[in-house]
Amino acid sequence: MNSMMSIGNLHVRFATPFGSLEAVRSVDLEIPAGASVGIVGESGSGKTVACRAAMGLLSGSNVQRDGTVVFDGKELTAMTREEVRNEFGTGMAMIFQDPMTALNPVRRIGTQLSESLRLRLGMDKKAALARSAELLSLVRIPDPEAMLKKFPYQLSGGMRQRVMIAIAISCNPKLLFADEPTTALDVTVQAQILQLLSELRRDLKMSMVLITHDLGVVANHTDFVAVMYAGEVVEQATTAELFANMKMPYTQALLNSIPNIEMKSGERLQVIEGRLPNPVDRPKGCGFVTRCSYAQQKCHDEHPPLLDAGNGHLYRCWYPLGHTIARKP
Amino acid sequence: MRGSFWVKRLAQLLITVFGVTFGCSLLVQLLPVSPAEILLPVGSPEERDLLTKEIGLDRGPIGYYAKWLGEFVTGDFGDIYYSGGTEEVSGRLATALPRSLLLMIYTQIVALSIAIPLGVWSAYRVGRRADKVISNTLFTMSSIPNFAIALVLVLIVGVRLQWLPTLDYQPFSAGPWEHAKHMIMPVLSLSVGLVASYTRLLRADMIATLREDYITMAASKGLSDRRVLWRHAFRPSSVTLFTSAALNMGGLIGGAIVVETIFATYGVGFEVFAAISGRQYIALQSMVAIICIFYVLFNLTIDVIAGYVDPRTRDRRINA
Amino acid sequence: MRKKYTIPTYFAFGWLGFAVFLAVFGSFIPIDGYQVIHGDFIDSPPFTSGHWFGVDSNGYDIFSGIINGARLSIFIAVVSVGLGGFIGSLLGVTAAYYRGRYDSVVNTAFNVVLSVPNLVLALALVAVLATNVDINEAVPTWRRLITLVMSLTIVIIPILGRIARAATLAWSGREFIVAARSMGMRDRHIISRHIVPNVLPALIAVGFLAVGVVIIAEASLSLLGVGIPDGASWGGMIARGRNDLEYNPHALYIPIIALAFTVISTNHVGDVLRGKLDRREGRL
Amino acid sequence: MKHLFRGGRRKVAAVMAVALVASLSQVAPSSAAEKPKSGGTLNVGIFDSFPGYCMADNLANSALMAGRTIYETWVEQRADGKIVPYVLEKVENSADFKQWKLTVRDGVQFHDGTPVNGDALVTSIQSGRGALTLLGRAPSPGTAGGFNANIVDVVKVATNTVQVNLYRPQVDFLETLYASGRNFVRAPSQILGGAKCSTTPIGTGPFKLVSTKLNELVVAKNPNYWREDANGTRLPYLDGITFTFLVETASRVSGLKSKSLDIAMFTSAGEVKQIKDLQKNKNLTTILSAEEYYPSIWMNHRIAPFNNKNARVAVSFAIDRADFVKVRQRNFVAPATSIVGPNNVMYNEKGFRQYDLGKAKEAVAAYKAETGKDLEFSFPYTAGSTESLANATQIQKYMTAAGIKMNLLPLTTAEIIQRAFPQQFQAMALLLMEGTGTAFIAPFVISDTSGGNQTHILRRTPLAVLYGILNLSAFSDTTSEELIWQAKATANAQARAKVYKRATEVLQSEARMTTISYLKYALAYRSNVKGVGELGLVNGGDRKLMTNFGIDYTGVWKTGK
Repeated sequence: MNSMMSIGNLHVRFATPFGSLEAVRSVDLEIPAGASVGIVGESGSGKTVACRAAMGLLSGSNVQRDGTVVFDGKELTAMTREEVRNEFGTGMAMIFQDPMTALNPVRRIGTQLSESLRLRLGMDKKAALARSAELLSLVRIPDPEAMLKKFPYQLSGGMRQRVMIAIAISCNPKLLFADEPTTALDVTVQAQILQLLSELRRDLKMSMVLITHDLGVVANHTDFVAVMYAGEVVEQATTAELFANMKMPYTQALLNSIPNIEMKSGERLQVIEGRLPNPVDRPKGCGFVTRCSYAQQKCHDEHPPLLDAGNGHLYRCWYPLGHTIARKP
Repeated sequence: MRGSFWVKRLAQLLITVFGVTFGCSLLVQLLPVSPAEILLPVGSPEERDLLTKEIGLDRGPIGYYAKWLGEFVTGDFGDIYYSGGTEEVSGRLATALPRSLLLMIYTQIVALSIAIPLGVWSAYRVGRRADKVISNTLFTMSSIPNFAIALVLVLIVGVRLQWLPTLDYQPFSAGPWEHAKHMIMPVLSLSVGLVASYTRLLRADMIATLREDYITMAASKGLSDRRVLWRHAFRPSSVTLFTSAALNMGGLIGGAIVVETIFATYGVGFEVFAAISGRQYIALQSMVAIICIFYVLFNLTIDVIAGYVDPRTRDRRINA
Repeated sequence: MRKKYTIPTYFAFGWLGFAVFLAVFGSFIPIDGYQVIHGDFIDSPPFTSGHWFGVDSNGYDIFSGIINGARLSIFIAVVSVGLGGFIGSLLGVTAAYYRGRYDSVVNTAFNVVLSVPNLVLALALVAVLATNVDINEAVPTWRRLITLVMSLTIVIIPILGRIARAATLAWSGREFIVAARSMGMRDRHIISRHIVPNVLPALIAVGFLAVGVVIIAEASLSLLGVGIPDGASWGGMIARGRNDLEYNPHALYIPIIALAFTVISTNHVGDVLRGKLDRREGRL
Repeated sequence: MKHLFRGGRRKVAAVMAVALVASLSQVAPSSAAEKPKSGGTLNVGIFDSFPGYCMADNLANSALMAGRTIYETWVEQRADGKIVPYVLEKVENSADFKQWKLTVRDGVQFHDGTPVNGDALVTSIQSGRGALTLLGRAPSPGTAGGFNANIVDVVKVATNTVQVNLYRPQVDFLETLYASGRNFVRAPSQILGGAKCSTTPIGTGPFKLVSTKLNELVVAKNPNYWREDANGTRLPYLDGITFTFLVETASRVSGLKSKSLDIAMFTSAGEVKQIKDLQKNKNLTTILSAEEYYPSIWMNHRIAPFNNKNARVAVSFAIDRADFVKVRQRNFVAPATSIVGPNNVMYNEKGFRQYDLGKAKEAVAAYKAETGKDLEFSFPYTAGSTESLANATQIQKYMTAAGIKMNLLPLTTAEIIQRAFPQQFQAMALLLMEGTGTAFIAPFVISDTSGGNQTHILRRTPLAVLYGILNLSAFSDTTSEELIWQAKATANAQARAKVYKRATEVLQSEARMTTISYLKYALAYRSNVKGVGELGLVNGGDRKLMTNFGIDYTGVWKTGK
């Protein structure tokens, strides 16, 4: 299986008035061609930042990115902004969490959709609009011609997300990042969107990275899973292996916290008791230690390395699930 | 729905005009000395009584205002009182208003066309050296009063370099270049302060916009930074800027007194100042009313433009 | 989590502190009053011994003017922006919160004041308010000062009021406000606990910007003869120095530098404070 | 030549000689060889605005210069100070100087084509004394009413001849008719024009009105002007002039330097620095007026504290005039040695209190002893004017040194003027007195300019206040007043001067007012402006080159396009 994207030792640091903040620490990730990889973690675990950093979408004077990202045989981290930009749309594309904020409120759907067609694929205006309508019907939007003339605020959340998917796939990308594509949507719509994404991935032969906090979503729609916590990958395996042989207490905690159906869209999940560690002033031991019911003294003192449990199953824990030492009640 | 919004907005603006003019007419009533005494310092009591009747001051605040308003809407803006006769305010405004309007429009165009690129650029480079240099330069500029800038311009461009005339106004009919030559320096001195405030407004809104997902989204489509900035980020960030520009209109029409004096571009600002210092309160009332009407008209225009620039505001209005 | 301040921030705080110190204790500094005419030093350039910043063409010592001018300039700016900001945001926040007829009255009032140019408004107010019946009794400086501050306050009220109103409108539609209302919380509580903290950052940013604007407006007013005539203010000094540009440029640029430092410092401090107050900016 | 005017104190006897030398040296600058060229327009920057052109609208200084391109005066003043007929053909007077027969020059017409004749002269004089009874609102004579109050009546005796009857004999009646260049030959059509009197000036001058505003006067050549030059060319040479009110000194200076202005006028009151700078500029010619302008400190006798002589004496002694001139005027003008300057016929140093701090303190003590109060007064100055504030502060410094409390009163110019003539201030500084004669001195020191005429036409009208309104110190001093009337009746010039000087001495010893320094005016023009001061008066003799109302534009021309 050849690699679509390979991320090596990725670090992302933000300079803030409070000091340097390391949002992503030494992340290694392999995205095989044609596969669907899930990245799971709480809000603030660094999954979105890691993906945006991998794509090269983070900019600003306060961002520092280290490590290597190889996409489709090309080393993105060694390329100029211009060269990376040429990979966007046709190579990589992204779907954002909140379709409310990710569509430009002042531009018509047609303009936003046809823009990349015209600029990236060199279509003329008419052809681009015709193709836009096709794309809209591809994502199952009824009456696509009328939709082209609308503004985002005139659409429902599900419709917006479909529009965004249409934009993302418009230039036939090889790799699609879907950053919590369903979090902001109603539960009923969530399933439809995920179904649509899976079908599109199959039909268009894309690789996909599905970022989510919902292990349930991962189980149904991905081939590989990486669990992130406090900027690090803490567990990584094929989806089947992970659910069969869970190693991390954190992953288990995630699994136990199923999103509440009554929860309002956009609201942050506080799925596990306690808080993420302060990213500026990290504890020297395991980041999960204050919230882990299995924590030992060693967890406080030493940072666990990434260990291999076989079958490509990696985890970062001194006392993984199934370990035999005595646990606290 | 939309229609009712405009009706409501128009009514609101009309009320503004009434409020301002009524306030002015109250001011005339509140004066410690009778206006007739001020307007006719060497007149006899009979003459003053006659004048009081003529102006309508004997009718009480409401009656006076009604009379003034009735005359105002028929184009009679009242008189400026001399010791020997009167002069119609409308005549004064006929020369002063075009000057002020042109001065204001040019100033806005210059200020916006400098501030927009600067604001967009410094938001794009936020926190970097370019941004810091731009911000601090602008703050320094904004702390120099426009009359000081005017005098420095006069000294350098007019006296030392002899590039431009330092005085007088020429209408457009005297030739475009002739007109422009006399407008460049007044317009520049009025623009500098505005550039600073506009850039700052735009920069702040742009920074907020650039944090939005749809900007990252646009970038992820492989668009160039330039295109992302101008096509995607600028428009949604510009509503505050244009609203603020509209708010400045009145100030530029009537408040450019000192710059008008330095360059002898005597416009409405000077007329208003002359009316105040010459105690021509009737004339003042009409002049302020005119400024207010233009202010209201420009604000209405900006409302229309804002609706076009940011369709969300249309929606918001309907909900409001 | 203590915030680390940068050198410019220290400079800005330092300068403002210095200016405020001058404003409060300037009159106790043992130097000649700003109104003393130094006949033998007319037109002296800066760094003349005894006159660090030089002397203008009327014989006024510029150093003394800067020290004493701080008082009036800072006082006028702080009071009119503070008072105008307070009244304006009070009106703006409550208008946007309660809506209805009260809101349209407040909004119309804002529009009425905004449509009259600041200078014209201040000129007219001073013309009416700062006159005395007995002509030989000078209108006391405090009354002129109050009139001036009042005029500038009236100018500031709608500017900050509109911002407060717009921000409140945006926030009062948010779920947590609606939720708080639906839980039967008192209006006063909702305003003070939920709305004000969110509206404040924008207000502070504009308020600090307004400080510079007010100082300059005061300069224009004293140029037109309605400032504090016998008082020293930086604006007044700039206005007085205007005819000296060709002969004694220092009479113009030294007060401008003092003013520029203050404006840059207030803006910088405004940014820092906004950053501290606006927790949302802490997020990435 | 300008140094001639700069000197300090001069002996009385030298005054006439100085004036004579001055007048000779002013004639014929070097450009006399060039032949005047017609055409071209000038831009002139001035420092006064145009309040209007009716009788009560007093055009001040530089605005007067502009107004005098439209208006001429019945008589003109020669460089030596003598008043000679101008629009008048000839003047005859009775032996007792109470009847004056004025004959109008034939063939002169107003800009609107109406002829200048006896009727026009009657209307002009009557309007100036407030004697016109008109339908509706009669044009007020304004302060001119006070100047002309000695006139009893005016009758036309022939088409072009008018007889003026005076109440008191007045040798210098022509000076009154001249009123320091302010008594214009106004067309009856303007005077009787009702609502347009203030805004439509119609005169006989070399230029006529194109447009006017508060800040601007545009005039164009009057093609029917009555004068021509020595070669028979129709005057004036210029096609038009634009006068612009530029209140900022810097605007006028930079306007000249940037060639936006051809001519600009300045005053030594606050613009010395700029005048000195312009004098050094090689591209400009700067001419100065004589120091014939005498700003006074008026002390109101009607109210405390200056109803007490000690108070007035204290103030007069307390002012360090030499220091004031050094600090405030860079020694550009002379410190005062009398209430009027050395060029004036009334000049007399006797009784004038020079700076003496000891005596000032004594007078303050005497005031305190008499009234039981500390000496304290308010003093208005123009708010927003640095110069005005600095002047007032400087005076305040001298007062404080003498133990007098002087409160500064910041007011707008309009307020000051409005309150000055009803004599509401305790004390104030105002430039009123000027010239070499007494027409522009006497009305300000006399309590009744009608000379006690109980049957005067204004006596029963509200305008009767005009008799005394000009006397800002609001005093009634029968001794000096009678001396002045007596001098006005004295035919012999030397004897007359003696009486005048005695009047001055009385005024000074009573400390009715005091003077700090004299004043002069400057005018700078660019090298393309020619003919300044070259054209003489119509019957020979020259004008003063430069006055408070600038220069005469009839003979001015412009080189180049």
